[in-house]
Amino acid sequence: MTTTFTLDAREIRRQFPFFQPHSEMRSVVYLDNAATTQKPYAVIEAVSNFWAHHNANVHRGGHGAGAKASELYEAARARVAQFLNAREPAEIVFTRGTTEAINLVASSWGEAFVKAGDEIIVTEMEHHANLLPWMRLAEKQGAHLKVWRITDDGRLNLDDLERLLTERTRLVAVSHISNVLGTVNPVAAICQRAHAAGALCLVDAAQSVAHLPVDVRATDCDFLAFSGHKAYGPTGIGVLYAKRALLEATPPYHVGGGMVQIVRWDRLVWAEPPAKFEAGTPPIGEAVGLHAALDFIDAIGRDAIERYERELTAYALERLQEVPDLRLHGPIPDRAGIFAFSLGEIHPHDIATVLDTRDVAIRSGLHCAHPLGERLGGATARASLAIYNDTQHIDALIDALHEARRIFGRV
Amino acid sequence: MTTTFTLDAREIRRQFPFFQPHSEMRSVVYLDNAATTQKPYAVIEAVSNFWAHHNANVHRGGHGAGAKASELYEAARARVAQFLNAREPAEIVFTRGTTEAINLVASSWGEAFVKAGDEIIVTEMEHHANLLPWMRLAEKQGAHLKVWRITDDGRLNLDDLERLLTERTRLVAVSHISNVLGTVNPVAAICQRAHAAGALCLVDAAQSVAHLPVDVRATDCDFLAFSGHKAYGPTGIGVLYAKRALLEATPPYHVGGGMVQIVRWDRLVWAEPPAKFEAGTPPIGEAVGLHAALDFIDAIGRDAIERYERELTAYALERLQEVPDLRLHGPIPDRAGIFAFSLGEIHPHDIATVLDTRDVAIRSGLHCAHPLGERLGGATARASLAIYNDTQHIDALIDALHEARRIFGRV
Amino acid sequence: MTTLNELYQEIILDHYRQPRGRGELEPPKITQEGFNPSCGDEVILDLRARDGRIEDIRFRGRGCSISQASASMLTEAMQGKTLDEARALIQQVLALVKGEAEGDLDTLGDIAALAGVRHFPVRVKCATLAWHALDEALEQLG
Amino acid sequence: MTTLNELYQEIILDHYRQPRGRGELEPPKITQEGFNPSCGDEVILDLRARDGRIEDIRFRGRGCSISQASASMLTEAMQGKTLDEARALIQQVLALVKGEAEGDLDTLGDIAALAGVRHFPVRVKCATLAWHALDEALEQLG
Ligand SMILES: Cc1ncc(COP(=O)(O)O)c(C=O)c1O
Ligand SMILES: Cc1ncc(COP(=O)(O)O)c(C=O)c1O
Repeated sequence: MTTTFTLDAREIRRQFPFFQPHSEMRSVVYLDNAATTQKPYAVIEAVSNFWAHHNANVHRGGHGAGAKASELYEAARARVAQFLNAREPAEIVFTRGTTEAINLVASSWGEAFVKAGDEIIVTEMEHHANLLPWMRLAEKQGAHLKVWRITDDGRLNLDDLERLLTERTRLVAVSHISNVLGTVNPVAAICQRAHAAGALCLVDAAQSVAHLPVDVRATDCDFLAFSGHKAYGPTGIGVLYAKRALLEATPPYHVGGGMVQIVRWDRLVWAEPPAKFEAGTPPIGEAVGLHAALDFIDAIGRDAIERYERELTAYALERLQEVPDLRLHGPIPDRAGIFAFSLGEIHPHDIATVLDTRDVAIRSGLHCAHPLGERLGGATARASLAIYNDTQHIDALIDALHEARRIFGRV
Repeated sequence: MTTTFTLDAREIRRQFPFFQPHSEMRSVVYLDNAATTQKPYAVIEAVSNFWAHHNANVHRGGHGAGAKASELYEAARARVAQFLNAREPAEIVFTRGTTEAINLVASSWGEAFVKAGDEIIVTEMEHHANLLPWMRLAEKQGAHLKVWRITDDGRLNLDDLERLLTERTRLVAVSHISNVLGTVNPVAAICQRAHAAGALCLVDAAQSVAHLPVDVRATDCDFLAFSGHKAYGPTGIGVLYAKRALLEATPPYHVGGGMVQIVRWDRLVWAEPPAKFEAGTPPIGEAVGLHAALDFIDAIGRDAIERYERELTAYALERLQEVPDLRLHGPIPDRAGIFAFSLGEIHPHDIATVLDTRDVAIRSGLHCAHPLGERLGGATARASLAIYNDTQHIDALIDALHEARRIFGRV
Repeated sequence: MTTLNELYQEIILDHYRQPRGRGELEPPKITQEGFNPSCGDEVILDLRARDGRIEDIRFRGRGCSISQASASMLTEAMQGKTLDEARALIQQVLALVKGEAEGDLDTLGDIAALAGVRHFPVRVKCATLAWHALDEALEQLG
Repeated sequence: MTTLNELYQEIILDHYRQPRGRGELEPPKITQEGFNPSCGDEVILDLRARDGRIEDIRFRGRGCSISQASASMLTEAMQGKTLDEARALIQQVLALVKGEAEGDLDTLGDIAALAGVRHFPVRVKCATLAWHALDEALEQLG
């Protein structure tokens, strides 16, 4: 097979300690990037450097070290705003991750603006993070949760959305890229339909920000969430983007220090967004790490990343189709580098274990998307790509899958 | 003045990059430890090392790297349980910090168990983190917030508590150490009175865990919260301790992946605690860092830390009293190493700035405790100690205070 | 023997392919479900006890080779055991798969093959699923 | 001049000790509060405008030397200014304290002393408190 690749992943791997000769992990073919990505030196060092030289708490002035820490923290916010093409840094709220960001919206915006009889639309392919908050909200408020079903090849059909939208629809919650099927959803078109019906749209970008350009203004989404750790950054930090007016209208989530202007026993005045949503000491070191991660991504270029991962995805699709009895879920060929599959009657857990003994790290199970799992007939094995993977990794995966078939041949 | 000290802080400082000759901060006399502490090498390296060599997501099996990350994450939980003398690791929930931990209790436990007409008692010295969640809960549920006033020397009087407690009291929320007054509250006695009245007790240990032994069983508190970053650990992680039965009875807080067993469109079954309260990817690297921070603390020994900081506090009290027009808030002499004060008519902000130009880092303002600030007559300057401080630091503080008096002499 | 062969011993694959004790019991019975949410493994035990003995025991479910083979071995081993013997065996198996086994493995018969799991921390939950379920079922018996 | 002396210039301390324009106005007036929650600094402006000019302006409040001196200078400088002149001056002062000042400082009079704040990022909020409050008050005037 002759494919030409527009990027040399070996160059990229040099930037990661995980892949270095002295690493305990050097031999691991890491194909579990949808769960979390590895971290480049630049991110690890930015965080260490912050702890060693600039550590202080933010915002509660008094000394130069605190001013420096605040500056770094706000610079990270400005960087995220620029990365997403938000209108201003005040549209960026730091959270622990995608899950907390969506919980914030469902609790604070949802309980204020979703009433009994209103409707919320979620897709059948959502991760629990973009599902459970809406299920709970619907139950609490007496609203209706409507499920936008997927097609048999794992896509969303916009005509189906038209049929679901009514004047009672308040929000459409949809993932940009499915963490199981690899489907890339047409989020701009979805936002446009939602808006036409008078509803808002929340985009779960956990699986997309590190893999293709995400532009909140072009998409015109109302809310967007992602996690640092799936975008080459540390755990403990994520982002909620929301349009300024929505943040102003939404009541606070956590309450405590830093998000309030006046506290009297009989009177509370909240701070302006984004501070209003950031009670307590924020993830400062983590914000610095996320800043470095976004710099890492943009140094390669998101167009270049998208292009290379598309090439590698094409290669992987071709090679996966060589494996007898392999059933791949999700659309073909137009999709992101996330491959959930089953292999004959071999249980995904057994596949993952065989692969693990051959140092190929994939994941098996329901991938925190149980309703989708039911639709697909249960657990699946999942391999997922990042910018440091290459054809060798795919080849190792394919070899290991053949090995699994040999061991379980008679099953 | 001749005081003997039982510990050599220079030895401790060697363990911190912040204090090294090559550090940009080496000349800073860091006395803002109540806001956040500096981080020892051991913590910074544990976190870097995790990112470089063991990074993977937890709990959602499939490969060896994931198993190792899960093991480290759960080992951190077990370490916290041991540190607090909890009965079992399942009583430890990881949060982003104290603020989130208390919000969790107020929202999830509070909305389930506090009804209209019930009462919650908070003290007048609470940080917003242990105040606003209860104010909001009381308003939401139609419950009464009762304020346990402080005495003029900044203490809590147990007889006053007796007068406030009724059979409608559901919870007493109290800080172990005040972040302004330095008062060390008798939390075991408070829990005992609360229990006698049929109420629960939540202890905000943000200012105590790094400074004296904290034992949840001896205290018999029902909930306890603290933050990693005030205990030599990273930001982005904190702890909620709660008695097992309470965690079982309390509904989940954030909802999403990892905290649920079964998700069908018509049926949800939550996971057992602590997983039930840890939706989404947890702060994994941060948990590893917190583990190292607790090891750092216990390597010195919490009794030794308490003793040394008491000695240094005595020295500081004596020297502060030498400064003309200095008015110190809080109890004397029996208190922790947190000193909020005013200096004649010089505004605390101006004090902090003068000190900052002499590289003495303190904080000024209301310290996220506005009601207490009102009681004290407005903003104060605050210096706060940690284990790496010594008499030289106190001396530098005193010299700088004299300088502030010179500059503002005629005010 | 590579660790992989040690995990997937012929005897395990045999129990997986031809499970013993698969099925349901008629009431009276105790039913206990074991569930692993991250991978969807499921084992449902049906159990009838009389005079302090396990009179009959069956399993249903779906899942990986380890969880299903382990359940199969369990039903085979537990037939006719006293409740005390059953409890002791559960403890022995839990120790075995965690690599903490002591004493004589020979008495375990087929079950000894589960020892291969000890090299695979992520699979311990699979191997113990049925045994934990039985443990809970026995608690209902008091 | 050390940076500290530059911050606490005699002229600043003088405005702090003997504030000009302290007080309240009788209605009709516009009142605007400026508040810095972290330190408790507070400035309340009372403003009367007529025919596109600031006819009178006073301040109350409490806070640090910088916030109070800055408010004092503001009231002095704003008396009789047209609304457009006022807006322009606000922008000039905001730039000054952030160290982005351009052009001729001499026209600023006492206010030029606020330039010392540019070395103290944590104090910029203090210096700008009154000016931001006036900016909001002017918005009410349209
Ligand atoms: C007594 C007390 N409680 C709670 C907090 C809040 O902690 P965090 O900001 O880490 O959530 C603090 C620190 O600011 C504190 O001093
Ligand atoms: C599509 C999607 N949404 C949300 C999440 C949750 O992200 P986190 O666990 O970082 O909160 C994930 C990752 O697990 C995901 O893949």
